[in-house]
Amino acid sequence: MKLDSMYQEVILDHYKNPHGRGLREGDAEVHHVNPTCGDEITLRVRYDGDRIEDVSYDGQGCSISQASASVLNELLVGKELSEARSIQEKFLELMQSRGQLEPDEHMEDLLEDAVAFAGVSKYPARVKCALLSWMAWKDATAQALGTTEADSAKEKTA
Amino acid sequence: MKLDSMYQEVILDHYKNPHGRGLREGDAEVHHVNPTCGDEITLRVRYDGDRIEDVSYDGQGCSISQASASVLNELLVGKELSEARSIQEKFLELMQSRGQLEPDEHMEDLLEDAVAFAGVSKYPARVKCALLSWMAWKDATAQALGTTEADSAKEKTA
Amino acid sequence: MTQLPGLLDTEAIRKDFPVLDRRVHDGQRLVYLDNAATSQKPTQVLDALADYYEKHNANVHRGVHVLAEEATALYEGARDKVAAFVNAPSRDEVIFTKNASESLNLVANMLGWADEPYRVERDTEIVITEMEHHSNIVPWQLLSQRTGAKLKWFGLTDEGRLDLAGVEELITEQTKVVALTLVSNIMGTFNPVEDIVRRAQEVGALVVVDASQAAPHMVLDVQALQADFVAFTGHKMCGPTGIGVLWGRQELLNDLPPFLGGGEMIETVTMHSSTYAPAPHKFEAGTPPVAQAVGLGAAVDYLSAIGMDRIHQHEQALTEYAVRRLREIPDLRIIGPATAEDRGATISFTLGDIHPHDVGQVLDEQGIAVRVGHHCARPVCLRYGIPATTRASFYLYSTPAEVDALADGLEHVRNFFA
Amino acid sequence: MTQLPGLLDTEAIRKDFPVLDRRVHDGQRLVYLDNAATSQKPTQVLDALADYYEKHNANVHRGVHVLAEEATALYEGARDKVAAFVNAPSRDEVIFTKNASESLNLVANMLGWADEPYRVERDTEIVITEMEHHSNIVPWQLLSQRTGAKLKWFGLTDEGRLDLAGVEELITEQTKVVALTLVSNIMGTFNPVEDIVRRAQEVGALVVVDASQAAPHMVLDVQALQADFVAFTGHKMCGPTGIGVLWGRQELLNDLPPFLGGGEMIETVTMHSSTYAPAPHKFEAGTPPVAQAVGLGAAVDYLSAIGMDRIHQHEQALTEYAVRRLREIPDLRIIGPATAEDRGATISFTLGDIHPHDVGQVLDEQGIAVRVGHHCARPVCLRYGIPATTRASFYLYSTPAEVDALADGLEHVRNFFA
Ligand SMILES: Cc1ncc(COP(=O)(O)O)c(C=O)c1O
Ligand SMILES: Cc1ncc(COP(=O)(O)O)c(C=O)c1O
Repeated sequence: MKLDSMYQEVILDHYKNPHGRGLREGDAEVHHVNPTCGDEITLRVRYDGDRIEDVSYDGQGCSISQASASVLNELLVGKELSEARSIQEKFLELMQSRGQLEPDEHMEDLLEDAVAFAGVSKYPARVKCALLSWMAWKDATAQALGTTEADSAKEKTA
Repeated sequence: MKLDSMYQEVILDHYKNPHGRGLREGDAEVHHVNPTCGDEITLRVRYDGDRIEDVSYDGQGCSISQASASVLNELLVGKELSEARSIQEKFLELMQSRGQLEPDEHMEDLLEDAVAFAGVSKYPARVKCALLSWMAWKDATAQALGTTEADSAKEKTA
Repeated sequence: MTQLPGLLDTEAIRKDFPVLDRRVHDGQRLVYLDNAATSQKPTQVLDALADYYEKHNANVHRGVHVLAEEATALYEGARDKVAAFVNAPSRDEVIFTKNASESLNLVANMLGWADEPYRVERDTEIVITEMEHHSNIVPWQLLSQRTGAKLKWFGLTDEGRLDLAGVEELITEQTKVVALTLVSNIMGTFNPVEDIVRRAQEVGALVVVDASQAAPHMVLDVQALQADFVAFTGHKMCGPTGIGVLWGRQELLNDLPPFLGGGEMIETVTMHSSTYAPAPHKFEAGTPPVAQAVGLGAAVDYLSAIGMDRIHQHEQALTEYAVRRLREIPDLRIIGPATAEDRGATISFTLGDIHPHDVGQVLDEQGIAVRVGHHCARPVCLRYGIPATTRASFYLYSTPAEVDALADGLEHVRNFFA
Repeated sequence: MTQLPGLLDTEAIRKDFPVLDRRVHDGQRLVYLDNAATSQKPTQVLDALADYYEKHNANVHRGVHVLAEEATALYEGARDKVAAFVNAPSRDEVIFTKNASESLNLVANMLGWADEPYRVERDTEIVITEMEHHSNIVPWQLLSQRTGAKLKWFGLTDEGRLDLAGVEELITEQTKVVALTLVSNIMGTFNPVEDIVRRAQEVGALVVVDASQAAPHMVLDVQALQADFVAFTGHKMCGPTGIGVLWGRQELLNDLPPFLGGGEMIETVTMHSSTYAPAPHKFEAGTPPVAQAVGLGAAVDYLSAIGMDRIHQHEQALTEYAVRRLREIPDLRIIGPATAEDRGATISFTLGDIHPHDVGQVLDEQGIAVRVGHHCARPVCLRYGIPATTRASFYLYSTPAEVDALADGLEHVRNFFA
């Protein structure tokens, strides 16, 4: 079944047993909405200098958006900002590939569980679900670190 | 040529040599516009009791609207209001007949030169031209005699 | 095959709708249950569009040439058809817009710019309901923000019906306008508008009825409704996209100011000022959606030939069957009336804690097209404490077999996420 | 047959337009010279419409099923095509409306409800021109009546061109917005907008360009124009009725308030308040004209495949020839530029004292479709002291033989009323 390419075992696992869910203390908080389906996320980041101390979140949404937030938490917490940025950009690239991109070894190393989302990129309506938490993280990071990426990040999600 | 049924000799004559054109003293004045083509008419009526003393008019428009005003002047001046009303109603009926109505003797007696407009009724876009002065007369009469037909008359023209 | 009394001859009807032959996802037969979002179009409507463009296309009004006369006759003929379809006292009360949303915004704007006694302004009130489509909420929010008027609303009962208990307190002497839907687009609820109309008339408030989900499915009689304005949209009733309708009472249309300005809606223009044409033209600025009106006329002919009462009957039978089948499914919760009574063929539900987005996705894989999300009625989701719903909605070409496909599909969804 | 350099292969092109085979009045071949009112539609566009309805029709956005995804991709794909067609920096700057009139009203309303520095209000000024289409006059009259802003305008020279002499006095520090047409729909005049844009930029006024008569006929580059908003309409450029475009600069679209409220244009809605989606969706309330956008996309493809510069060349050659032939006719007076220079293929004229309505009628009898009247530009008629004009307007499928038919037809008109 074609659907299995989207609902990978890994994704369903993250959906059922999310990592790091719940709101904890943070340097900045954002609330993002996907008006297409009503998915919502509230996300906080805490930085120690350039190191990501925590990404905590709460929200409601479909398996894809929930699993994606869980993967994000697993992947980014503990990373340096620059590396997190590379991961986020690579994930964005994968999601916008419309199923045309075959993850190579380098990508798999970088994205770990997140490569499981490759199949989602074939479903345009679901790409935004997968990106919701990532865009929220980008926005929250911009706010926490006082840069001005906030606007551009917000637009892309909506 | 089919067009000759609209541009009857009688109509072209009235167009070239209009009767009673020009504004003279009156009891009421109205200004009507046909937004479809921009034809305009200013028309005044003067009553002596129920007798139409004068219908004077000025305006600009196509042969049909101009000839129609001329015919109206010729037909209605000197008539009693009730008779003028019958004429107006009969003319309206003829113009709304979409070319389906074959003027009979009675109609010819009543409408005189105005029966020449029978051919115009086949051209929906021109019916309003032919009716412009008649609707203006109806409106002006209502004003002069203080009745309240004004609104309904105005709407029909537009 | 399941036989239910009151069903239409869907085998014949389905032949009129080319898209229903579509196969999706490697050969799955399309089961189109997203009719509350938009309906499919019969060949009769598509032919009317093609015929218009291939033989008669011209700009309407103000033309003396053959095509212009034909196009005008077709466009105005469509107005006659729509007027007859809703039993309007006069054809001049039928305004063509681009969709129901524009129709509703048109009313809101007219009332904001109107003179007394219609003017909505500070210290006046607007009343809507909690089950409105966003298109009947946001225009009134904008109006209230821009005028200072107060926005109030009817709440909902746990059963998915309007809570009319406080009608006297909600609709008061301050109320200028009451806007509500005849049929909920998310729950399918039929609303009893008579009580509300009566109370509105008592206090002299205007009543705006959103009939977007009614016009496609049942007899709509604007005179019987006794409302002041009725809005609906072409694409949900077998017509093209890009066409909506606003019916309004003639005196109101005469008295109220225009909304959009431009060609076609004027009587005479100078640089200093303009006067406006009488309704309906006063409210139709610019080149109208000519082909789309013609298409809507053909849709109205199509529906009328079948009979709106028979369509309603068909949907009633189908709804009854669907409600029965759906209630057999474990963990399925219907949002809105839980029986087939006083409701239309639009059924929203949740399925355990499987997110509707996931439900819709797995159904889609089986060729079953439903809608998931807020259905432009987010306050209803908030009211019932749910993130979203899955919505199946039926129409004159829907069959019991499609209900079965849905029920089976939902079992598959449950297994998939078990 | 007359051969002119620069003409397109009209024999091939005409095969794409079914209506051009129409016979009218007992066998007269249709000579369609009413293109400024609306253009005819090629098979390619009609096929795109049919294909959309027969295979992909669904409501756009917010859907997970196949048809919804396909319809959304087609609709948003049309936006990409239009964005490329006008060289928009971003696809998100392209808003679909129902026609150019709505586009222009949208801008006028946004500016009326805007915050500083855009807000049009008492003591601010709006500048238009005397050669605007009513759709670019009445919205500004309404705005000025409703806000107290002052409406001013550029006058016209005897040659049918904008009188730019007083530009410094007309456009001042009080000016919030300057709205003008790129090409006159009644006289065909091309307007030099650069000077006006420069002056507007000096004083910080926004510039709204009505490109309704430009987009169909020449390369339209919104970046080169340097305007803030550009409006045009689908039905004049081989597209369906019921679709218009507003292009606007992204920052402005972000900052300005919405116009129509409803589904699709929101981010999140509660009964108490709502937030709005980013542009373009913020300005597209309700179900958009989906099929019509798809049709416009196909029209843009069609025009682009031929080439806008070649279409422009074709029309230039034809205009030159038409102006020459018309000037041979006694008593014929061209209203507007009397040569083919800096003008489009739209030619208005009077013929002695024969009323245009009569001219048009007698031409129609010969199968020649022209428009007569004010052409929604009554101030131009007032300016030149004429009751109305007869207007012949050409397009990519027009031929020198049709120019000849017009010239011969006009001779016949003269004889008829002699
Ligand atoms: C210059 C100009 N502006 C605006 C319009 C209005 O376009 P629409 O009628 O499609 O709204 C037209 C055509 O009617 C036009 O020629
Ligand atoms: C009840 C209701 N009102 C209004 C609308 C808006 O209609 P449209 O999107 O065609 O403007 C819809 C459908 O979307 C609806 O279901």
